[in-house]
Amino acid sequence: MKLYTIKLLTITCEILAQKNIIEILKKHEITGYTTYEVDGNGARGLRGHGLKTEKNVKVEVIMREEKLQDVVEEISRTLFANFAVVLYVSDVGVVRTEKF
Amino acid sequence: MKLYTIKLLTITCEILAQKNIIEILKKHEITGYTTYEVDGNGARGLRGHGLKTEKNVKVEVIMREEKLQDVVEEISRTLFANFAVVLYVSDVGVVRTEKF
Amino acid sequence: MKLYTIKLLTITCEILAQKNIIEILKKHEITGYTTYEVDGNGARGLRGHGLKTEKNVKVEVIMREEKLQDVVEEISRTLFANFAVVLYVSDVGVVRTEKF
Amino acid sequence: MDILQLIQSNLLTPIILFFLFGIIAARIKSDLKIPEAISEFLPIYLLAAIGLHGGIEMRNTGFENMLIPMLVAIALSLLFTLNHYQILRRLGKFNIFDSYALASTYGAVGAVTFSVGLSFLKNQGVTSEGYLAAILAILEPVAFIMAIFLTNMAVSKQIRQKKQSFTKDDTSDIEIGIQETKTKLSQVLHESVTGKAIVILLGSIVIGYIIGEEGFGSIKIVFDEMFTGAIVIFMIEMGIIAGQRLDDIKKVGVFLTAFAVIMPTFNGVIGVLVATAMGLSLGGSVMFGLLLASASFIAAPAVLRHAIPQANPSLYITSALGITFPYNIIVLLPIMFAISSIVHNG
Amino acid sequence: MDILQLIQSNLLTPIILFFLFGIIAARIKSDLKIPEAISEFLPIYLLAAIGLHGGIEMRNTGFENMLIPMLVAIALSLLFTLNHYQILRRLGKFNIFDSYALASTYGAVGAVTFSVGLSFLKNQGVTSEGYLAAILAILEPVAFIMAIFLTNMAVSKQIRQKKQSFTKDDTSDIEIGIQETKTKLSQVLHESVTGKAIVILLGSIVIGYIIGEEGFGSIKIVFDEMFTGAIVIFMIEMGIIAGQRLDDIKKVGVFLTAFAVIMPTFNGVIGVLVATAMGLSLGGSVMFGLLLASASFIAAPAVLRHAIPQANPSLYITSALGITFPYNIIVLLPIMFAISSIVHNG
Amino acid sequence: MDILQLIQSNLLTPIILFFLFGIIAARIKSDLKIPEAISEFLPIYLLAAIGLHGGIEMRNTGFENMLIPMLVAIALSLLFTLNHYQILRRLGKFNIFDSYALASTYGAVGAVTFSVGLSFLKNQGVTSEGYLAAILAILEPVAFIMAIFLTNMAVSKQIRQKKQSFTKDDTSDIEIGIQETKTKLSQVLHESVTGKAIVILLGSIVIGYIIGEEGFGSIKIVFDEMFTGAIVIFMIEMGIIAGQRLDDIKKVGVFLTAFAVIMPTFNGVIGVLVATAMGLSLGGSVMFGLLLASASFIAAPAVLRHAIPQANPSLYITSALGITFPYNIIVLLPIMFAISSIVHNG
Ligand SMILES: Nc1ncnc2c1ncn2[C@@H]1O[C@H](COP(=O)(O)O)[C@@H](O)[C@H]1O
Ligand SMILES: Nc1ncnc2c1ncn2[C@@H]1O[C@H](COP(=O)(O)O)[C@@H](O)[C@H]1O
Ligand SMILES: Nc1ncnc2c1ncn2[C@@H]1O[C@H](COP(=O)(O)O)[C@@H](O)[C@H]1O
Ligand code: NA
Ligand code: NA
Ligand code: NA
Repeated sequence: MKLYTIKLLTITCEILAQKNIIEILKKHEITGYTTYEVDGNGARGLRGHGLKTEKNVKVEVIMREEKLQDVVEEISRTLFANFAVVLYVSDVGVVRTEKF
Repeated sequence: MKLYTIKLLTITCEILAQKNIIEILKKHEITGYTTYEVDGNGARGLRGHGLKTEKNVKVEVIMREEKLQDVVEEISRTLFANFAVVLYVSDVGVVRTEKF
Repeated sequence: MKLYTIKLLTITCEILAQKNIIEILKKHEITGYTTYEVDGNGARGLRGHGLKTEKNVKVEVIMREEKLQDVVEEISRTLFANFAVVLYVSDVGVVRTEKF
Repeated sequence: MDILQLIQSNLLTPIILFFLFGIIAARIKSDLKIPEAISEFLPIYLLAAIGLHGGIEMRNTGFENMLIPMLVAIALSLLFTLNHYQILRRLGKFNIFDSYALASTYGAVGAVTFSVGLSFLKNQGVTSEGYLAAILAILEPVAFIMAIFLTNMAVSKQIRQKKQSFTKDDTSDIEIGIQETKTKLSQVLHESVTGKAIVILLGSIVIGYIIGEEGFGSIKIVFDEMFTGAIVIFMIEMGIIAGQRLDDIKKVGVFLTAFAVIMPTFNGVIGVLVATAMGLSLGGSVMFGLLLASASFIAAPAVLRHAIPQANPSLYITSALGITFPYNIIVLLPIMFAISSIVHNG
Repeated sequence: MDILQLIQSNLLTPIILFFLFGIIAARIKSDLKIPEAISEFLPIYLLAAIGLHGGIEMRNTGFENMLIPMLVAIALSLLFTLNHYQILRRLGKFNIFDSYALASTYGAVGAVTFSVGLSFLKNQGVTSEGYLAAILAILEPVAFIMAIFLTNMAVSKQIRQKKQSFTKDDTSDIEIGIQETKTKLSQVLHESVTGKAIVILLGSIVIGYIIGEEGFGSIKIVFDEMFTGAIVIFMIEMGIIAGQRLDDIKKVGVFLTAFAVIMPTFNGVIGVLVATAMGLSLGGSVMFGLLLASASFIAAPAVLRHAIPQANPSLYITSALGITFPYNIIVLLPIMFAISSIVHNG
Repeated sequence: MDILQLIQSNLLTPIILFFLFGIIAARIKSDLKIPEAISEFLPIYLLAAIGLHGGIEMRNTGFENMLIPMLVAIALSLLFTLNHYQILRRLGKFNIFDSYALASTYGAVGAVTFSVGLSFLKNQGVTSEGYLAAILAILEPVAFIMAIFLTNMAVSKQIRQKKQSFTKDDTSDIEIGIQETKTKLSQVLHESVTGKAIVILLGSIVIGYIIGEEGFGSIKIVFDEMFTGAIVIFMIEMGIIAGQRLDDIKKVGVFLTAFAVIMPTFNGVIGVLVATAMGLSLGGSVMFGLLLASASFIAAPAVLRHAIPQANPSLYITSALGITFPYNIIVLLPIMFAISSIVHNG
């Protein structure tokens, strides 16, 4: 069972920025992603306590390298200034590349 | 503190397939894993809304390369057709290889 | 958009050890991390059922390689014996290294 | 007895109105939702309340007369499931897996529908036999078990036919296949019977029977007086989920949409008449009809996804939750009540 | 009419005491917290209860007399929002984004504050006009929409000015920028109006109106009698969150702290007087004043974070939740009650 | 006074029956479970209700007579903890860490057990002294603090002995070790005292005392009338957790199993007699005995896991929750009630 290398983009951000992220993905015709709520600490302080709007969310996207650059660039440009966001990219192996 | 390279298998699937995944792991004598509920979007549409049975779950397994092939093969063969599943493999470094 | 390689340390442990982990991070002047509750199975048996104190938590820390050794060493030394802990390290690419 | 008026008076209850409200909230894409922990807890609470109430009633009235209605309910449920299968497979041209899955979804019962029925009767000032809660518990797995058994039979047969045509030495493989199928059946059986709905329902019936009216006193406020309010909250979430599914109804097709309305009507009316013939009360006959009319949408996916993984879950969830459930509680329930009133007073 | 005595009698209610308790629990760094699912559910429940109650009252008393108070409330809310903006921008030297965000946070209304107000009146044995719940729902988005509209106007103006100074061929880019801004406005509008608070509140008002006192009977225990107990539980969590924010008050600065106390007092007292002049009852005038005095801290971040992302959320959340909310329910509410009592009996 | 009959009448209450039901549900591997948010919220609610009730009672009856029972309770708790340690270390051959952890688990108190006791008395139509809720709060940390202090003493001694035998220049290391131990003690102290159970309990007592019977009126339905129903729901989850632990009892061993039954009986009976001697009422003596008999299973892991991380948590959780808790509420509670009845009427 051969594994094909592909990119995994992981974005941790404040929950209210989730919508913006999903929209950016949609704009780049990416419809596969996984999300879950997390707590965290960072430059914008402790998150995950108090109001629901102060939670964080993680968005994980398995995607081809081609689109990665543009997506990362757009997230950086539109969200880094005003929202609590951290993103990172890693290499993963998948069975069915046609899915992504 | 030396780190030893080992494989991390991550499976994102509909929550009702979790049982099947765990059984496959057990069959291959793998008893260590971590699970958590997630939401998601993919070929089978938006998941995580509505009934509990429509949630997704992520299963993460740190394991030796030897078993990886068989586990991935069995999951692909038995679950890919009927269930919403996405899986990927990555390299991680651990301290205690004897645990896995 | 250039990506810089950096380390991602992931710790899965019993929820009552989270405090100890965060303290170790703080001691090494690391204030950025992400946490979320997970279930799991391992040498110390099934976790995540029953009392809240029997849940697991995952702590993820993006950090520079320099500090990694010391943090991993301290966690191993102080927690491996008495707590249910699994940790692993992976390589990820980030846009803003100055954040970590 | 004016059915339209009854439908209207049924429509204007908090339960139905909050259900419709939930649908609207979903349609206008509001972010309103009942937190998962609450909407997971409410069915457990509702079933506990139903069970306790049923158990107490059974203690008051005895359950001597329960045996026949229960056997009849089981027989009808099996019969209807087979009937559904034939209709879906022959007329609907569904594949064998979808046919069995849908057949049993409609042969099984819906606990939420049952709750709404009890509230409806309460509102009309009518009582029903307590043992119907026990029949609810026992009917839950019946249709599933038969459907799964028949699916497995069909699959085994296919495998055996292949075996005869090939007569290669992969016999052992096939044996294992059949073996696996059998293991699965017993597993599914265990899962169905230990499913939370049945367990909490049967447990509460037994506890209700033991404690009786007197022991119930200290928990009556939680398990009786708050019942309708709790359903109302649950109905908001049910409405939201149903509303989100409305788009999928197109995918379900005209045939299944018609099936999801006509079949419950047929099953329900027969249920009311048979129950009346067996001597059940006006309210009991309505609830008996409702048991047979209702489709399962909480238990169904949990059981069928493992038992018949080849079936498309969005077919049975969408039709049961998106079409049959609203139809049953808004339209069919008052119709059955009218019929039961006529045959009981006639 | 002794205000201090009233403040004291208001302080010693379970609602205020549990709120203070929550603050203390947070300050001593206790791990006490109300699980998220519960604290997410409680506002939905409270709004449903308020809405049902309001709808039933409106059915009883008619809503002919509602139009004028509602228009006056909208006008005051808009006026106050503009006034806040001027004060914050001119005197407070806040940037344009923070000024609009804060202005609308204080121009909008707080549903939790409203709940506490209703309980306060109940405790004093005073009633209020049912249609105030409807005004609550309608006021929710008004201030936001105006602030967002004005912010967008300001941003467009800036962009257009840049365009004139450059007159490069990046015109299309700017057009797209303005286009985007407009889309965003309609999006934010949709989001505000379909926000869960408004949806559940309006839905419950309509349902309350339809079912009336009679239909309410079966759910009265859950949606009426449990109301104060539910607020008490919610107040623990509100206290904890407010307590966690106390440290941030320093960051908020002296100006905003003063603003967060003086502005609501001003708005609230005017509200009471205007309402009295329009003929509202003693209790109704208090609630009208409270609507105008209250600041939004649940809806505000959800709306403003998308609409004015440049604004610093910790400014508007901290001041609304950490300063204005406690001040309103502990100090201002009894003051407004005293004023309303005087002007109604004088 | 027939103990067996009392046990039986205690067994057939909803609380005990739903607890047994939960055990059965876990044993047959049902997927039934109360959502986490609910089962986290219920203890907070129960403690708030207990505290409010206790505070109101204290206001009615004064707490002059509270001092002696409280001091006696503390003294007995410390004495019992030391006694447990000797038994576990000497007879049970447990290591020093497990011995102290277990000793304090059984020296501490169980809030859930206390809740069940209050419901049991209510059922028997018997009242108890309100200040017992305050003793519950104060006893919570006492046994832990002593056990942690003694464990640290023991560890320091070991380190010092090593130091004397080596007399190398790693003295500073050892100093740091002792320093660390001391910091830890004050940390654990803070954690215990700000633990959610104590905080909500003490807070509610104070609030109950302030608001009195009159202020309680508006929240009585939630914090009093729903109390038993809420315990019933919580008992389902407690039963499930206890049931899941039954397998672990084998690992716990015969000695600890016997300890988990005999020790509470001994402590509890002494408690009843001492309380009677101090002049507490029939019901108050039962509750006093129950305080001493009960073992902590919610607070214990949270505190001990940090304070004595070397101890094996499955020992103290399993014995306290899987053995002692069921034994206490099913068997010992009625026994103590019978004894208290005899000594109070004799
Ligand atoms: N070094 C880090 N490692 C892992 N997660 C981080 C790190 N820094 C920040 N985060 C996550 O990203 C969120 C936003 O970060 P920030 O914008 O720095 O406040 C935080 O709340 C954390 O959940
Ligand atoms: N490209 C992707 N990146 C991350 N997660 C994905 C991706 N595609 C699918 N998933 C996850 O896998 C689940 C099942 O995928 P699917 O079978 O495509 O519906 C989805 O609900 C997502 O949670
Ligand atoms: N092989 C593994 N892969 C992924 N997670 C694991 C693995 N082994 C253990 N874990 C996680 O680490 C926790 C503690 O492990 P243990 O100390 O082995 O009980 C478990 O409850 C799991 O959540
Ligand atoms: Na049916
Ligand atoms: Na306002
Ligand atoms: Na004790």
